[in-house]
Amino acid sequence: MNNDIQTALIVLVVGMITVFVILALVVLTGEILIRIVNRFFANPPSSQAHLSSADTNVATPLETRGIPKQTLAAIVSTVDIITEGKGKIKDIHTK
Amino acid sequence: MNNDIQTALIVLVVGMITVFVILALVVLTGEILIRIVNRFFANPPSSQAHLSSADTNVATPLETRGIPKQTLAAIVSTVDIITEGKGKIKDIHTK
Amino acid sequence: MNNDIQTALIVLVVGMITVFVILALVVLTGEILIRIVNRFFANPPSSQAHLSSADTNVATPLETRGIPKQTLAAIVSTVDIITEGKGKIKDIHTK
Amino acid sequence: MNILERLFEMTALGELIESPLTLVMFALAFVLLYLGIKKRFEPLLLVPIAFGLLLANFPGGQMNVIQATADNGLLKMTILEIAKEYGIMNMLYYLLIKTGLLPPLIFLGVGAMTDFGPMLRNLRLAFFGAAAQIGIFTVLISAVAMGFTLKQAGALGIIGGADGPTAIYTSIVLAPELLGPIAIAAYSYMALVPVIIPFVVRFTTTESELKIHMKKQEKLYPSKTKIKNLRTVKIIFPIALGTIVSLLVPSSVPLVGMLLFGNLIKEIGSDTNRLFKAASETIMNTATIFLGLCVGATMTADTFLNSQTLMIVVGGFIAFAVSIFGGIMAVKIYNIFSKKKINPLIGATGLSAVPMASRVANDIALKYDPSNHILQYAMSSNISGVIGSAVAAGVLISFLS
Amino acid sequence: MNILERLFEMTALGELIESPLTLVMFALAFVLLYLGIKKRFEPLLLVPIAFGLLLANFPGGQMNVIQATADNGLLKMTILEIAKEYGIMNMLYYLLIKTGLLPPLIFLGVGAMTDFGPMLRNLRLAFFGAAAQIGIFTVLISAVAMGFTLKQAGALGIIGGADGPTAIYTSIVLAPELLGPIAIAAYSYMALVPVIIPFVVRFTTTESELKIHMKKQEKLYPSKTKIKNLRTVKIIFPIALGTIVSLLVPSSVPLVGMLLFGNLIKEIGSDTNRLFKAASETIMNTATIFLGLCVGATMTADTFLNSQTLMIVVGGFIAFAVSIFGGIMAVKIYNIFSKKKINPLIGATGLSAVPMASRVANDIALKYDPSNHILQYAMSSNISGVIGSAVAAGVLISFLS
Amino acid sequence: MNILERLFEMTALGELIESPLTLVMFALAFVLLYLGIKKRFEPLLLVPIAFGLLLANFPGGQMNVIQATADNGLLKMTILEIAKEYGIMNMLYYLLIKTGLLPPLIFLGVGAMTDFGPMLRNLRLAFFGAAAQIGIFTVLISAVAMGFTLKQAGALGIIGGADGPTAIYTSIVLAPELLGPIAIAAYSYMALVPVIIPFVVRFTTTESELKIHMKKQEKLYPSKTKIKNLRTVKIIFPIALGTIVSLLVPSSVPLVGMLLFGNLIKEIGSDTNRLFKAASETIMNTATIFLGLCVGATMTADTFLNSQTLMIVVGGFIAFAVSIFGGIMAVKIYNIFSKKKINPLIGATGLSAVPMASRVANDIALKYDPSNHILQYAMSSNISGVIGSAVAAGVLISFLS
Ligand code: NA
Ligand code: NA
Ligand code: NA
Repeated sequence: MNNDIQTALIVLVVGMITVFVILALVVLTGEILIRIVNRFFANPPSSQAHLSSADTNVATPLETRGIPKQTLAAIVSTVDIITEGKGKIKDIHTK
Repeated sequence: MNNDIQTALIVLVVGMITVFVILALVVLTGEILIRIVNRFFANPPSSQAHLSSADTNVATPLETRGIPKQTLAAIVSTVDIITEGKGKIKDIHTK
Repeated sequence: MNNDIQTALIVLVVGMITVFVILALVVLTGEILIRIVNRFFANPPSSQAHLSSADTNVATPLETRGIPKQTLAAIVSTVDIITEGKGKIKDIHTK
Repeated sequence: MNILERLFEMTALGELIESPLTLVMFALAFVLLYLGIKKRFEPLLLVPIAFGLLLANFPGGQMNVIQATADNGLLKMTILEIAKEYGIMNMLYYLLIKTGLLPPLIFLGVGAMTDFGPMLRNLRLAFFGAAAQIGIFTVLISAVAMGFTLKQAGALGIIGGADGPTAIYTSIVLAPELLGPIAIAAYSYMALVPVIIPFVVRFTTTESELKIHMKKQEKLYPSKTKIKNLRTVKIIFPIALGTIVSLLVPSSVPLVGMLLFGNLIKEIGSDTNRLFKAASETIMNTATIFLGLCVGATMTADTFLNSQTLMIVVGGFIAFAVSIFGGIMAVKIYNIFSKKKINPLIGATGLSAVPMASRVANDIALKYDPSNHILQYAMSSNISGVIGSAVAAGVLISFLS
Repeated sequence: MNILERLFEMTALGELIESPLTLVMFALAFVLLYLGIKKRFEPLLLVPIAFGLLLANFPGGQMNVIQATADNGLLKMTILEIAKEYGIMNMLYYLLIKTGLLPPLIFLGVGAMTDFGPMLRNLRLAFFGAAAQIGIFTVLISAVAMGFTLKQAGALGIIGGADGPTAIYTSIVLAPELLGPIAIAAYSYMALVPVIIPFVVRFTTTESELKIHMKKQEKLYPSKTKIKNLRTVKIIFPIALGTIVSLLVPSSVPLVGMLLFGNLIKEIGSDTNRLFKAASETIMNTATIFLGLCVGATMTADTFLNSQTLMIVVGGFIAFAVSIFGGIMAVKIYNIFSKKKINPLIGATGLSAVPMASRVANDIALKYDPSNHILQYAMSSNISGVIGSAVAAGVLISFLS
Repeated sequence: MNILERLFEMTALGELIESPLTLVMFALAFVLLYLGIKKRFEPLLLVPIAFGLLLANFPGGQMNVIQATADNGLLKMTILEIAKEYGIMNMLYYLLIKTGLLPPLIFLGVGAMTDFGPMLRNLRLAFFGAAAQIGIFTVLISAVAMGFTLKQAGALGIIGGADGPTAIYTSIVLAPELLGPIAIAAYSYMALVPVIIPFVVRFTTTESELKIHMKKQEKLYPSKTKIKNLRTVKIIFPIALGTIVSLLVPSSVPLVGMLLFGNLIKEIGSDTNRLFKAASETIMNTATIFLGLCVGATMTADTFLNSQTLMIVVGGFIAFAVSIFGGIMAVKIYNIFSKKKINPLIGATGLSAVPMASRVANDIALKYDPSNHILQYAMSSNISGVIGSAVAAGVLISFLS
């Protein structure tokens, strides 16, 4: 097989992987971002009434253990999205 | 006579010829263009009613001999302008 | 004393002098300009009625000795500002 | 006579007699002007390209771009030397185009005019903007097989990204000698999206697929997260995405980074309104005019009228078609595994050509089911297709240059 | 004392004492500012020229343009080296002016602001824009006889074209060392058209000629073709004319081609509105500000205060007067052979200086016959005079550079 | 595996592992974005600086500015070579920033947006803009003592001028390697003026001083000359001042001259409206966007994370505080000798940071006496502080470069 065509094939594979990874990250980043903002920066009028199911996965006591609110939200949202809502966080320990 | 002045004289002659030729072409192009547009792209409301005398020089049957309309108009208008309205096209043959 | 620090000290002195001189000239130029404009280019409606005290220092006859009006005003205003209103011009001679 | 001879020499008539093919270039200019003005094919680019082409065809005006070669030393010349020797069009070309400056500046303006709202509201559909980049790489391989160099093949393939500035940027970096035909092909096919998408859709989808009703599916299987503070999300999003892209595909930063910066200064609002106006008006409009003229000026009979141009025209079309096909197939595969079905037209718009592709997809969907408004959904993959092809361009540049 | 010495060295007082003629340059700057601001002589150019002159006169600010010579190697330096060594004004001069870039960009803007409508409606009168270029070539010959080089003489003559950007472009190409006085003479005389035209008209025309009534003549001997679709004509006209000029006088394409492109993007309308705004606002305004400042910065006591400047001032006036004379004579000769008479004022406006010359001609006509409104007719030869002098500039450049 | 390796190489992950401090730069970018967007600290500059920083941190994108050294030959390269070799951000940096072009262009815009009216109405107060430059020179000496070179110390000191473009211009000329931290310090402290001025005022003034009532003093000891034709004064003032400055401090002409030219074309009014729009919109906005991005792009972990940056942050604060102190002291000294007292807050605003310093001073005055509106008075020394620091920059450049 021609050397150039082999390079072209590698570029095809690398290129499509990269595009898929980046757009997957676009989706993931967007989802995490929306959840964090929803939880901590929701606009006053519509904040507590419309909590999405994902957000209610987190028990409120978690928030009082000295872990910054934003970090917590990031962890929670990430787990939530990656496990497609099946994983739930029960507790987080800080050493 | 000084060589530079001779060059300057040549530039005078060439320059004025060029300027006259270009502005003559501006006039000619404009006239042809107006006639072509008048004949084939006239705005609907005022199209057939205000045919200028120049346009009526061309007999309508000419248009049906397989010569594209625009080409025809260009030829007709050119002859018309160059002969200052005295020449008339009676027929055009395509081989 | 370090050579660089000596240079820095010179720059301090020169710099502050320059800044003070330039801003003094800003004030001076502005004052002279305002007086010249007030005297010779005042807007019609409010011109003669609101002559400031500085302007009245100049006796009107001065203006008729062949010295251009603007030059005269510049001289008068400058003297006026520099002497803080104490100096008065009695006459100007042209050779 | 002496004067008449010199008069004749001053004109370009001699050159026209020597290379009568220049008339073909004039004809091409008139066709492009007709398409741009009368048919309204991307007039902002095609009109300047066509007029640049018109002005470029006679050397006496020094309005044609001379490609740099090892011999003519153009790459070593200063801007002033280029202007003195080759005229202002070459100056503009070597200052603004050959440096690769204008496409990122246009992306800055595009970003300032892009609203990521529809994409954020239907985020998961953005994923289909990835599959629709397959035409780029497929044509890359085919073009190499047809005898193009790797760099030229990459520049040709990027036409399948359906994004003008991306195609021009990639061409400048990889194969500047093909810039003219690639730019024309890219913008022409983008204008022809209302013809190409239905053509591909007809051969790859069934009526029942085209009737998949997005809103009803959404109600059956709700998945979207309601956005409670859109303004904050829209401000943080370009920052977050810019960080990720600059980390993972640095070679696409000149395009994607500028796009996201433009978007950020738009979303911040009145505090950065001066920057927004500079990006979306001053810089954008000026860049467009010079880009068009210079691209047009690269095309002369010698460089344009050859078999490569023809292959670019054909290859570009294939890249477009394969990209649309890829997007549709990705949806079909997704539908096999998911209960919640997606209309394959959402895949077809992954190509980009924003926002025309979305409008075309919406029209097709409405033809099959007048209640099936898919515009908002299509916009998601449509916008993500812009990012997708800019990332693909980054990969091509990173591997081939 | 050491500090006071260094303080004194920092100022330009030493230089002022060495070359007290600099005071004359200051006076010139004030006169130009007075003319521009108070007398409203072409303020868009004269104000920046005057302020540029004001800032340029002391070397410490590096705001004066240094002409490139064989010794100083300026033509070989990169933009960055020029900026580092000679300051930003030289950078702007060598990047924007010396390259010849700004005049074509200003012509782009002029084109976008020109309406060819009046010319198209009275097309045959456009021909008189040719005769009014005779001053250019007459002064060329005289200047050569007076000892100017051919190039300098050409740059001097072009003042007779009564068109600022054309004069500046020609000077840059043929005799950059004369740019300052030529630009000032060109813009000053353009502003003085309300004085110069009546002056020439008084000595060359009779009262009965000035009373020739254009509308009555038109009714007696109708010749005009009614335009039935002005928009289409206006769109095709710049394309057609651009093709002709690029074929016949390629060296005038940087000026005429840009003018026609600017006009085209205006006439197309909303589809190319972004390009129109870039051409007529962004590019035009920015180019004007930099052109003015840089032209002003070329003038220092050394380069300006000499007999050449005086000869340029005199020669420029003669060029203007002869051009007006030529236009008037062309009409008179036409009137000998034609039953349909033309008012000689139509010839006088062939000079260009759009639209002031037309207004002046109209005022004179109305003074002799209050019903004789000739503005629309005058505009035809007036606009064609712009094309005429740009073509003449192309011929000068082609033959002399 | 081969493909995964090449995939990894394409990303910047390897570089991140090698120099993990880059994460600190990311954090800095986020902090600056937070300050610019949320806290509204000079968003027009801090947002582009922060985004430029974000895009710059990985070499693959070629968006980071490479400082020219004797080895890399950057100063000898043409613009095209720089773009090809180092990417568009370096091209912009070496064309627009390193040449020193953008700060004067921004001053042109600042001038076009400055109204000298308040200063002309309270002219004598303008004198206090001089004393408030003392921080510049004090920190110059301290920095030299701390081990900075003279040039670096000058660039550091100019932060005390409280004027962004002046600080950037001086840094470019004297110490381009410190441009990033100096620009950030200058703009951050300008944004922090509402904190810094009260802080200094508290330690240096008494309540009775802060209660000095400007309008009552004016009535007791009237001194002002009523302006009878403000428009004429405003037009002649920039011309006169430009002449004086170009004669006495030529090295400050690129800044002050452009400021005054911008002001002149504003004051002339409709006749030069096109120039005004170019200066205050087109050029200003575009220059701001490129200045910000390029300044941000100069900062990478290597060049930024060191003790010098810390010293600049501390030194910049001291320069600010000493400048405010100097202005206050000058008023206090004046008050010893004069019957007519001046509120020391008028001295505090001599720093510049227009118009925020004046607003802060006004607020403090009103807190002590609700009838003591000092805004108009404060604006006089405030505006003159801009001229003062530009003149100081000229002195620094003239002596140290
Ligand atoms: Na795409
Ligand atoms: Na003319
Ligand atoms: Na200041």
